[in-house]
Amino acid sequence: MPVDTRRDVTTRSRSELWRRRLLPVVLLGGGLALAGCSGGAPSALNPAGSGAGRVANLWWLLFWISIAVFVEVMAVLAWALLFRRRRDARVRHGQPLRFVTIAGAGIPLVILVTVYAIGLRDLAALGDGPDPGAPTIEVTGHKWWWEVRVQGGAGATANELHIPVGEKVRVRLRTADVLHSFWVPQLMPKTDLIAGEVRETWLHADRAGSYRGQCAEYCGTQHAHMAFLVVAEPRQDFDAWVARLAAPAAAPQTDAQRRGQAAFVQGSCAGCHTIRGTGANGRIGPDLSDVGSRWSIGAGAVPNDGGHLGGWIANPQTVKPGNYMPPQPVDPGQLPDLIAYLRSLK
Amino acid sequence: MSTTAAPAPGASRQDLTLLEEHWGERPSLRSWFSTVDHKRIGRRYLVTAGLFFFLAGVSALTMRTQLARPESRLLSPQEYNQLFTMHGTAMIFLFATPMLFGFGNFLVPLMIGSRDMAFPKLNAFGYWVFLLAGLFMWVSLPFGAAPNAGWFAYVPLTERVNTPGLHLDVYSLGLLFLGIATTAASINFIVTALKLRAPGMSLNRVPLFVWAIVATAFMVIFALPALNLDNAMLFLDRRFGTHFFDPGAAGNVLLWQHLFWIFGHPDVYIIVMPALGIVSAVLPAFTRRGVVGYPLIVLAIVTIAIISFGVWVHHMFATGLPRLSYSFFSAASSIITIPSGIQIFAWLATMALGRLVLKVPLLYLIGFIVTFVLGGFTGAMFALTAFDQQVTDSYFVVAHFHYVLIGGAVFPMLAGIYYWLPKITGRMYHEGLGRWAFWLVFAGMHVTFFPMHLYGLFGMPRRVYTYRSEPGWDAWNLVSTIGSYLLAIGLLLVLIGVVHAIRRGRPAPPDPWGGDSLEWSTESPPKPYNFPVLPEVHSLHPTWDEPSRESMGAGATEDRILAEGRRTLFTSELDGRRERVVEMPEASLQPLVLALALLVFFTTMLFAWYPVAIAAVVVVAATIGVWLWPPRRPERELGVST
Amino acid sequence: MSTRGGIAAATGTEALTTELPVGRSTGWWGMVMFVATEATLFACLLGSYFYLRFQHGGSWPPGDISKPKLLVPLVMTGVLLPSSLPVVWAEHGIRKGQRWRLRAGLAATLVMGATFLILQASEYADKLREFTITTNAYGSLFFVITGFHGLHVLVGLTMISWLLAASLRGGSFGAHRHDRVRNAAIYWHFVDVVWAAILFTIYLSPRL
Amino acid sequence: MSAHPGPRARLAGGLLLWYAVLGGAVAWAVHLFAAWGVDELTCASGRERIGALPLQAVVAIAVVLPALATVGALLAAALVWRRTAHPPEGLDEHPVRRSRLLAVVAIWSNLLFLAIIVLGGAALLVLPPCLR
Repeated sequence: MPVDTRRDVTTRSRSELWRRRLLPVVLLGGGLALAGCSGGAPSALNPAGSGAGRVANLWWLLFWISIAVFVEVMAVLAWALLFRRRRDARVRHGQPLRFVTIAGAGIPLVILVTVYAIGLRDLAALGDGPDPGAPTIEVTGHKWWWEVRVQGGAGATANELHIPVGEKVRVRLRTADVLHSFWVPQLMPKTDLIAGEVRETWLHADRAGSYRGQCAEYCGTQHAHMAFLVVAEPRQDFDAWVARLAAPAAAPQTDAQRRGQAAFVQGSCAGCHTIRGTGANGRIGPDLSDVGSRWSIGAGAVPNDGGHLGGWIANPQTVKPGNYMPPQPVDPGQLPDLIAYLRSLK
Repeated sequence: MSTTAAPAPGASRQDLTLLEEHWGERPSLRSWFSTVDHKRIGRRYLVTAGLFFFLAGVSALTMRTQLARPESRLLSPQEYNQLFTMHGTAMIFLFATPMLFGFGNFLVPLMIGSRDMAFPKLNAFGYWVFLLAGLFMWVSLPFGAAPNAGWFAYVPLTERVNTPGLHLDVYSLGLLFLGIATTAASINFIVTALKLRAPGMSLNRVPLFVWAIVATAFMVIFALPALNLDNAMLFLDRRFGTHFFDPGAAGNVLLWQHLFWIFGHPDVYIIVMPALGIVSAVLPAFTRRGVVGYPLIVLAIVTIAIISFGVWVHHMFATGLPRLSYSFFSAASSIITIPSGIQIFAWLATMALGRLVLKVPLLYLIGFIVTFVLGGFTGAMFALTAFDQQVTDSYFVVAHFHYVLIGGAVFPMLAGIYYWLPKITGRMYHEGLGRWAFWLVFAGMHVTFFPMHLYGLFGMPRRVYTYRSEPGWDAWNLVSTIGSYLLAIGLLLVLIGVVHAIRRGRPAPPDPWGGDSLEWSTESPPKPYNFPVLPEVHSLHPTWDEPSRESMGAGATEDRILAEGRRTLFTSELDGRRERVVEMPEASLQPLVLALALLVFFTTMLFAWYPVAIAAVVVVAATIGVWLWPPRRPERELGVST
Repeated sequence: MSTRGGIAAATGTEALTTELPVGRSTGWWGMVMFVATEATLFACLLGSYFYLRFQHGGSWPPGDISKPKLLVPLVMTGVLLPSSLPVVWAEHGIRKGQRWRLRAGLAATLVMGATFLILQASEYADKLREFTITTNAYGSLFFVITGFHGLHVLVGLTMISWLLAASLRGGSFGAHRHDRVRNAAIYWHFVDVVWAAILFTIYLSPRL
Repeated sequence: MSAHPGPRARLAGGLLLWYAVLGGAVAWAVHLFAAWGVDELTCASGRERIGALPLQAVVAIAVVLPALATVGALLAAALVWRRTAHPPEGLDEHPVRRSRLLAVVAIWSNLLFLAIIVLGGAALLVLPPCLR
């Protein structure tokens, strides 16, 4: 699975493994073992940046408060069930209003005011974005993929964005069609993409790695397959990525790749897709200049390898039904060339 | 005190014959279509809402089957998206509210000691509209034209350019059509509770269920217009090219969300509130005491109804509005937990201080408390903007609102079904079958929805027709699916239990539980006129107090018997003082005709046959004109001066 | 009654436990609740107008649409607002059993309401030369808000005509039986008051 | 105290009762719509001033005035509570008990609405008005 191959396994901390072992215990105790059993999932409880980290801490506070109150409620209920279970037709009176007001209103008020204050602090912290000079990445939501550009850069990529580790990066969000929502659970809570507006959020990762993100606002037929990847890497790798985005695509090296390029540029592909530095400059589908290096095809629909790529080109509708790429009338003889060329674009 | 025997009716045999003559309906096809009896209409609401629940439940099971494994191909995305939209829309609009209105219809006149609703014909009309609007929406599914953009139908996805076809026209017209029924029923509930309470039932003696229904009805009155306007604008945008939601022409997409949630959040409480009323109504019979803290529960009902109008933006915490403006809604969303907490602890105190009689209805109430409290915790978490932004639109939300809506509404409904089944059908249910059903429903509910908290936190978004295999998603999804089958079997057992009770159940006595409210002083099932003698209420628990019970026995004053004609008594709004005797309307086909004319209107609007639609409007106007046409009276009786 | 005594009386137990409201019929409550839900609908509609206006920023009305002219709408207001008076007069008349007052009052209101609609048609003819419902959101708002209100006037007029027809028949209304008159009157007053809010929103507020 | 209030005093008393019951709710609703609407829509236009006033001050007014109105309703509710505790002899108990119920509801609900307004207002101290 591409995500896993690119995830830095050593970053999985000892505490995470410890939590993993704790799982049965916590399951028995509270029934809620959260961080432990998420494993490699893009879990909000396995945060890798300051935004999600803050929210994860807030969650654990809320979680333990909930456990405490739940125990209180269950204790009263159990007491009633154990000691008050007699069939007795006598109707009783008496109004223990003090109990109801203290347990039902007083204690909750104290708790709610406290967590409201903490929540307010976190809300303010999440609004504390990057400095004006920080890198800015422009993300545009399409049905059903993400267009990614670096502010001021010429080129675009899709469904993948890179950030330097340890720095806050501004992300500017627009949508080309309907509402989407930009969500990287391990890095930052959601921000919706609003038609007719520009929204901003920021990303910050404190350790290198690949973090899965996904559209969280229902956006039509293929909402399910609208994932993306945030790659947090050292600053020089990030700079190299920015430079690559501005540069023309890699030139074909082998004969097969050259034939594939010709087929791409002269065929129907170029009507919708751009490959920088070639005659293909369609603007409908994603820019494919670095398609060979991406983590998936179809915004997380299938892994990016030769077989899946061939299947996708032949008929994207079987892979991701309802997406806007029609089946391609590619000569079977040309398909391996096309695949070879596209795989070489890194 | 023992209350198993109904008091001997204070009306004479002659009076009873007269009452039967004026209120009874001879069984015939015509009477089936023309009835205005609130009990028959209430039963129909319950059955019809049950049918829609079944359809929406089957949709959910199909979806859960699709989601059992990653990358399953049982359903196409187009099919899945219609199913999840119809599931949500039907559960909210066609099941939850109508089901609870069904309870309200059957019970409110009985609980307040009246002979019918304030507007019996309007009541019948509301039912017919509900039935036809529900069918209007469900019929689109087999044609592949069902709504497919979620029950929230956010623009611009729902604009014609993004979703062509009839899907969203069915949605907007269907909800506008249904809105007529909901509004009519709400006005009816409010007026009934204000004017038709038995003498002596001042505001401090109104049963909590009636408080809850009235508060709900007020919420409908003030919340539903926002949804209606939203849908009207959506329809105009789609059909006639207006630009309300088009940012390219001075429109705005967030307007939809604001209006939708100005309706949508109160609607959550519109669903839960009457269910909480059921809890307060059922509890006394099985704890052998009145609910603790009556004024505090009234307080909770009133304040929840009001505050629920000021929390809507917490559904929009991720839309990127100014953070300060979020805080006002965050504050209200936090504080609204307090009245709910008061209610929970009032019920707990009732149980702790009572004597528990552990029968099926009480089991459901205990299941309700456990489940609803858990849903309440996650609800309070959503009040915090920062946390909400992380988990909104993930499966965590799906877990939360199923805890709240199944725990908070379905469990009390099930308690209510078992509790009032003897009153509604005149038959007792089978206790053992009921217990089996309860444990399956309870276990199924938690097995299905508890894991959703987990894979929501693990990053799984909601409303996806399939998902890539991720550790932490696959296994838990399978658990959810297994749970959903358990839940379905449990609910099937409930249905079997009801059918069994109706066909084979023991005949029910008037008051099998020793309940405290007035419906238990009528026969099971109640006579068409409900009470041979309208009661005079002396306390909050009239069936438990001697003077109130005696008021229905011998020596009743004539103004509470009212056997000469189809009549009932008006009392004053706050203190329940006698005001005057009024004539109630007879059975009529007008409600059905009116509802059918509206069906023609909405169907022809859907297919753009506008001339027919205009003709339907004329029929609607003419029917209303005839319906309300003043009966001719002698001039002297009218009081005309020349 | 001195002011101090008045305050003491008003804050005494008896005054504080006085039942308010009292003695209304079910029909009255039904109509009031119906009007309440309709009023909420108009509130949402006018709220949407302001929401779109301020979200739009920039000049309002947007595009090439000029600010609305006031002459015709003010005349319309002058016709519609006073049309409640004959209804009040008619209702008071029938309470005393004077059926001629009911008939005359209703007829007068009918004429005024119809005049309002005719003026609105001329206003529309004028506006349609400048913009339509599909021009932009402002056009949509203008025609939907005023059109929806016009529809209410039409419904109100239908109710008034229906009352008039019933009152002409005889045997319908009198001093002891005038619920329908009062309920229709409540509706008509509501239609009236809403117009004032629309006048402010659509015609006056862009000039503020 | 005068033995029997006149119709005007009764009307005033009844209105005072309803102010006690609903005052907090109405004040909070005004606060919410004013504070939210002004904040969202002013920020949408890219400004942080309304006329001569900074946005923050306008929002603060939309917090403080409704809060005061709620306190007033709370005091009125307390008055009704006290006046219904020991009704004078000879008065019908029925409406007194009903009013007492309303007084309890009013006291609590005004406290809740006050809490909401204060908590919402507290955010003004932490968050700049147009931070998104």
